[in-house]
Amino acid sequence: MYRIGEKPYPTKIMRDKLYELILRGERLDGRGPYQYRPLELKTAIIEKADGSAMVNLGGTKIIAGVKTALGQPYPDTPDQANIVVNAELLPLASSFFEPGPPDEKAIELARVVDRCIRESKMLELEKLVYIPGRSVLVIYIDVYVLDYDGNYFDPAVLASVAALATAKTPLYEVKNGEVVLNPDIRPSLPIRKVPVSVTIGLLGDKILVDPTSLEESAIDTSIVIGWSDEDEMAAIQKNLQGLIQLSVMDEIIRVSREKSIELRTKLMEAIGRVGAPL
Amino acid sequence: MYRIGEKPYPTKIMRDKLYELILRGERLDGRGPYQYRPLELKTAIIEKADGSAMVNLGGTKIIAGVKTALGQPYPDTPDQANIVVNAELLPLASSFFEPGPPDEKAIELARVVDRCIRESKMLELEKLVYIPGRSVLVIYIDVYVLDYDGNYFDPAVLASVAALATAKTPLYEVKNGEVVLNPDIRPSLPIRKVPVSVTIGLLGDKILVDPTSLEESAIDTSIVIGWSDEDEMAAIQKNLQGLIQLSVMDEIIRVSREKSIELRTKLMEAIGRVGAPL
Amino acid sequence: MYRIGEKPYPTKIMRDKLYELILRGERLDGRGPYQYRPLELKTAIIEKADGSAMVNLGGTKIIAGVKTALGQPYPDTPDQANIVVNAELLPLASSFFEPGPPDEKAIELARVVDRCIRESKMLELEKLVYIPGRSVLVIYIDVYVLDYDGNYFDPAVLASVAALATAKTPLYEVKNGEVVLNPDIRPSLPIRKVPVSVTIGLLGDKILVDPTSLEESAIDTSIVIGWSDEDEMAAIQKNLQGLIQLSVMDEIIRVSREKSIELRTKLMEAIGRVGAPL
Amino acid sequence: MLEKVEHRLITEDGRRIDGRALDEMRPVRIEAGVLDRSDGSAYIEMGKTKIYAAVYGPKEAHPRHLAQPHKAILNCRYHMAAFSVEGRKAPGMTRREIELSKVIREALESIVILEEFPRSAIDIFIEVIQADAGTRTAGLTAASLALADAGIPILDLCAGIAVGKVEGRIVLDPSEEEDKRGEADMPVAMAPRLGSIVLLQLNGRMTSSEFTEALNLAKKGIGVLYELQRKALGKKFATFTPAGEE
Amino acid sequence: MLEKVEHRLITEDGRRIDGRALDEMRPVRIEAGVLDRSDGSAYIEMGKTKIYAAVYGPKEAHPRHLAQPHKAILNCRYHMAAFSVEGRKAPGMTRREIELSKVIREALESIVILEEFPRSAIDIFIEVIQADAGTRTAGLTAASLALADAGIPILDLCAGIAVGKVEGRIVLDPSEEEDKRGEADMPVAMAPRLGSIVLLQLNGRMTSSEFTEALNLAKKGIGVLYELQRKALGKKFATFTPAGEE
Amino acid sequence: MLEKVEHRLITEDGRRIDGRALDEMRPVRIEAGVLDRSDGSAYIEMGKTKIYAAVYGPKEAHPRHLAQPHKAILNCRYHMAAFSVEGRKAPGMTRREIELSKVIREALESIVILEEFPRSAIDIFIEVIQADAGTRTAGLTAASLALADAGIPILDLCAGIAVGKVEGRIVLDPSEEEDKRGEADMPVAMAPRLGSIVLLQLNGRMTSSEFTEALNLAKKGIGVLYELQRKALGKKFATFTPAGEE
Repeated sequence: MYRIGEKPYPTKIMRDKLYELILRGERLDGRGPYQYRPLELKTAIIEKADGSAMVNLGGTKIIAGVKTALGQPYPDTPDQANIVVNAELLPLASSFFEPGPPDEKAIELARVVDRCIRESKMLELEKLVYIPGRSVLVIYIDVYVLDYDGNYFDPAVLASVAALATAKTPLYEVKNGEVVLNPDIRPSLPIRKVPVSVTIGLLGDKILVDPTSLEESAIDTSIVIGWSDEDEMAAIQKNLQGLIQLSVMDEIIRVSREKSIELRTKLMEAIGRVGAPL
Repeated sequence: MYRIGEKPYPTKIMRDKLYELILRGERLDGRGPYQYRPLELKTAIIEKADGSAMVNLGGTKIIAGVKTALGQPYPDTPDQANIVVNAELLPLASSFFEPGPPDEKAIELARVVDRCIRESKMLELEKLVYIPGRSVLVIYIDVYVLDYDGNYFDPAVLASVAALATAKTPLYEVKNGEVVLNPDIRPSLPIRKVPVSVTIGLLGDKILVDPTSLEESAIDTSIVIGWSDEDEMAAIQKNLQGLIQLSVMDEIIRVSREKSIELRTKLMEAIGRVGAPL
Repeated sequence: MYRIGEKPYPTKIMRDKLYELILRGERLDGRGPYQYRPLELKTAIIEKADGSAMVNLGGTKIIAGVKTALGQPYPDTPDQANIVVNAELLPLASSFFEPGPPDEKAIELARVVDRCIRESKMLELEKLVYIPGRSVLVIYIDVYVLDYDGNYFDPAVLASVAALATAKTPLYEVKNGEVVLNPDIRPSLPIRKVPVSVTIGLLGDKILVDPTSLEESAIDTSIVIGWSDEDEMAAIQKNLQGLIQLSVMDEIIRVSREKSIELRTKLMEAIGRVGAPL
Repeated sequence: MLEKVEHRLITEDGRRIDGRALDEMRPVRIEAGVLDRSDGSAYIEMGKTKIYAAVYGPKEAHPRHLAQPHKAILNCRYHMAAFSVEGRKAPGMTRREIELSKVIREALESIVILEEFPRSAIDIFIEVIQADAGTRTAGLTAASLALADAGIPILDLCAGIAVGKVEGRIVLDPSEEEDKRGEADMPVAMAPRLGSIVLLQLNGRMTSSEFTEALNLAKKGIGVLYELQRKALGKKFATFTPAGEE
Repeated sequence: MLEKVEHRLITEDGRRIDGRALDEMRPVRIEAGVLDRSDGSAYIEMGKTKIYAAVYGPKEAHPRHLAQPHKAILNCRYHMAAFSVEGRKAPGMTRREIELSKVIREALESIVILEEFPRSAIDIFIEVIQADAGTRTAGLTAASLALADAGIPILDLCAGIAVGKVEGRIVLDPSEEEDKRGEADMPVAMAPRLGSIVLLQLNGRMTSSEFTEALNLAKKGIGVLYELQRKALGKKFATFTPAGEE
Repeated sequence: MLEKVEHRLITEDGRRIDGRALDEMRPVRIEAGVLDRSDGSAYIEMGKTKIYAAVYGPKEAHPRHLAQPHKAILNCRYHMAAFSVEGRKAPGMTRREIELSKVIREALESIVILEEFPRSAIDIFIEVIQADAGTRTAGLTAASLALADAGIPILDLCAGIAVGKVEGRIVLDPSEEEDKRGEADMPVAMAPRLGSIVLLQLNGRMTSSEFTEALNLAKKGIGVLYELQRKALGKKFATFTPAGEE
């Protein structure tokens, strides 16, 4: 049930090798334990989308696109716009991914991205309501993994947030009780926060930020932490089997906070919001 | 096509053993040929459902829940409430059941339960119409087999009927052409009949009521008979491959009628309707 | 991905045999290279359909039925009736066909039939609009392959076109802004063209019209050409793997045009429209 | 909503809407060997109900883990064409079609000598191209004939027909309108030589005595169909015309 | 649309709507060995949350290509009954159920000694018959007990509970209303003897210090559940009643 | 409903809306080796159409019963991103995507020397991230390059382009608007060195002589693309800029 494309068996030898390195503060690709791979971020690459972004994090390449449409709100949030996140691990991206409807990993990815955006209150969803309970903006975020070398969570969040933050969406207005399109303006979405996520691998009590695909196959477990801003987490997801020693949790939180600040700074630069008030 | 989870091959040896016993009026678990296993029935176990019941028949455990909602009637019955029956053979219940959408056995079970309820005219469906052709009550009956030791038909009907007979449903009223909820009262459903079904296994011309899982694997075939009341059948379903000798049919009908009266009495007691007019 | 029921490997020996024959202008079943198998066409065989036709082309038997209903037009064609074509390669028809939802071959067949009808402008779809953008006729064409001995494209188009051309559909009228059924008349559909398709197999630079199942397994490739009338093509579909030498294209077009005239004449006779203006 | 004044289904002199007597079945045509690609096939018409059946096999069971070491498995698909009914049936198998596939398969499993073909599969496809009441029993009748046409060893042919209860009377081979507006519909199929029932369902209310009457009436109809099947096997087709129409 | 005046979730003297203290969990009942057909099973009630769990295996992995040469694979399905929630959940697995199946499976993979059963599969089924907050952690708690009941070698039992942030306060085992209206919900599961976390999720906002407080509170609750699991294994069931209700 | 006054698609001096001559294709960029995980890959831009293609294999065919004893099987999936089109394409394969996957696969099967890899499978994935006309032919062009980039033996590269009939004129590489409002759209792909067509479809009306003209025009465009493919293989990317834009 729901375990298509399982990760290969974490070999004991590779685990030992990695652990030995990490004890010396080293990694296979020359990075330090707390160091991210090179990050590239480009926005507005899909003219037909309202917003889009392509992120390369080392050898992992992810594209996200934002489209909007008019729709009905969910019954329990009549006064909020809807967010719909879909993620696909394209078979293009890795021999471990198979064609077909999203498997449990793709669904988890979509739901973690969704949580980072929704729980951080990134968007002022209440501003995108035209007729409460009846007509709101529906924001579709579609995330595709095009090339996969480990850690799809962080670049998926980066690409989604960048696509949202740079989107130009249709403007709807209420006229005589009807919702009509104003074709003259395409405003930005109302942004409140800029969430980012930080993925941390664990080898015993050792931390290893932004694991590669090879590292993922050997680490004990991993955890993704989404940060709304410098001080507040918005989402956590332990993923992969394996134990996290309680004694390491403080360090995990500390490191993830630090790295989230670093990522957010890069993201703000890339979307041209350096120092700009949100 | 549609034969997921097939029953194991009925071994010849087990069949001979059972037949030998039944000739002496005996069965493996000490019951007589026409004897049901112990029956337990508990209602109102799911507070979030309008009605619910758990039935244990020997080692077979089934839960049924009733939910209602407003909906449109079917085009060919504009003046009747809708019944929707769904049944699932949970993989929890037996190593012969597999996860996934209902297979042919689960669909058959749902449709037999549906027929027992619908064809017996158990519910006064015409009283649950708010605006003919446009707005009626939709009654969902969901049946789950939690533990399976043979004969899911009879306990599924018992649980469904008990859940319906003890349900407290929202009251809708028509005000100025609109259907509105009256939050003050939760009435019972209008009940006309109390159908029960009786499952009979056959070994040649020998009858064997309420077969266990082990017996099911060895009998020649089986038949389910639903009774609306003491005198009228509402549904029949021969199920499992195998022949029924024409000469045994009268006895099958006679026995099933007798057992149906016994089951109905137990059911009425359990739902607190002993002697009460329906 | 989408390759259920793949055709068996084209054996080299059979290919050589066929090629040798075709060089002499011969085929296994005694036909000439440009000769169709015997064609039978019967209409109005399904009383519950608005139109229907059964076509036997040699050993290939196909039934098509037409049903109509009121519906909404597609957003990009608010002033046209809808056509919906569905085709199924029934497992009844060949051991190469499997039960289940339409596979890529059935979908291709449906889409080629659709294109022949739609792109030839066979039907005056703009005459079947009741309220532009809101209410139009929806025409369902369902095609079933019942027995399969090669070339399902041409008899599927013949059966579909015959079913449409002989259909008697409900008459809807607009009264006070409402679309209502006029139960007194069942008019024919407004027909403009009578498209037919011609399937051509290729062995190197040799042409072989209307291939059988056995021939299909040995030819290099094949092509289907739909003709709106004597002078205009409406659809082409190269299908099956393999190369078409550019130098043969002129001959393919010439032969297909000639055969299309022949097929159309037979079709017109069968549907009783000989010489009648459309 | 219009007031519906529904006509009676049975006249005072015991005739049905379509003129049949209570114990009279519709015209039948049965034909064997109608589809070339299959190993065996049959076509049946009962009134406007029109059905093809085809048999493939015995052949290797696939996927392998479904194979049984000591017998063949039998697969059966009962399917209706989209245009076979009033309105349009959506493509894909409905829950009704899945249930009927099961009961028809179980009926046929009762007559096929599966032990003759260990590790094999026999596929049976029933295609309803027009549905006008009695399709499961007519489909089973055709499938049984297709099995015989395929030369697969069977204990007996089986044939089926529905009986109904309409305005308090038991009738043979109910029409679609009788089925819809009647009190009960009971499809029955038997292997006559074996004196056995292979398929039995009831939708609707009947007393024990009505059931007995209905079963006897079904037996009568099945006898007629059984003879037609046997004739069709020899000369490839056979027809039944109700007395009144001869 | 009516103006909704929402009541406070926590009173001034630090009590919750249902009368519990902030660090108090709901009444619990845990039972092992409740389903006969399975190799191991358990039932849990936490407030109105009611869940069955069953374990089948170790058995041959199927389909074969999923088998691992050096260890068992573990399958897990977390599923909710249609009637388990407000409204009616449509049949079929939702995206939420698929995600929770994954995180629960990964949690259990952390404690089962999979290497003991090469080429095998262990199936775990969790059936939520009523959902009233905390179902994933309660389901995991029951599943862990079912594994032990099945005699499958595990490093430790694991138990889980949610902690929440409600009106700025960290609370144990949030109710459904607290979950919906609160600021954060954090399901946590631990293998206490191993001093390790096996499941951790957060939905909602928390600072680092709130997180630490929440994790400690979860640890306390998990300790109670762990003891109940151990008792249930011996005498087949165990209950916890909050102090105020004793 | 507003009266739509639609502008002409071709001006009196034979220019198209986007300024191109009738026989002029849009700017093209082709790049090989763009995705690291795959065995071969390519990226193509034709106007705003943007497509990735990747090849995995040859590798063991899976599931096994699909394997062919004497050759490799080739799988192909043509898929569009949800945001690639106007509006939003629902996730999942549409009937159109399934058909195009088939015709593209059949085109590629014509050039790959499948007999070199018995019992193997080669997977080709085409991902349209923006669709602005001509996606099937551009996708095929990229896929063919990806196969070469993967070092898989092919008889020839193949390249494809659409030709259209617009306001009575035959045009090369129609834009989306020309495709929608024109009379015909004809995707063509060839293996130039083999002098052969590998893909050919027509949607819309054309006479024999128009067809011949269209085919010749396609051949011209394909020649340009073929050269770009060959260059890209060497230096990893190549571009074409229409004369007017240089």
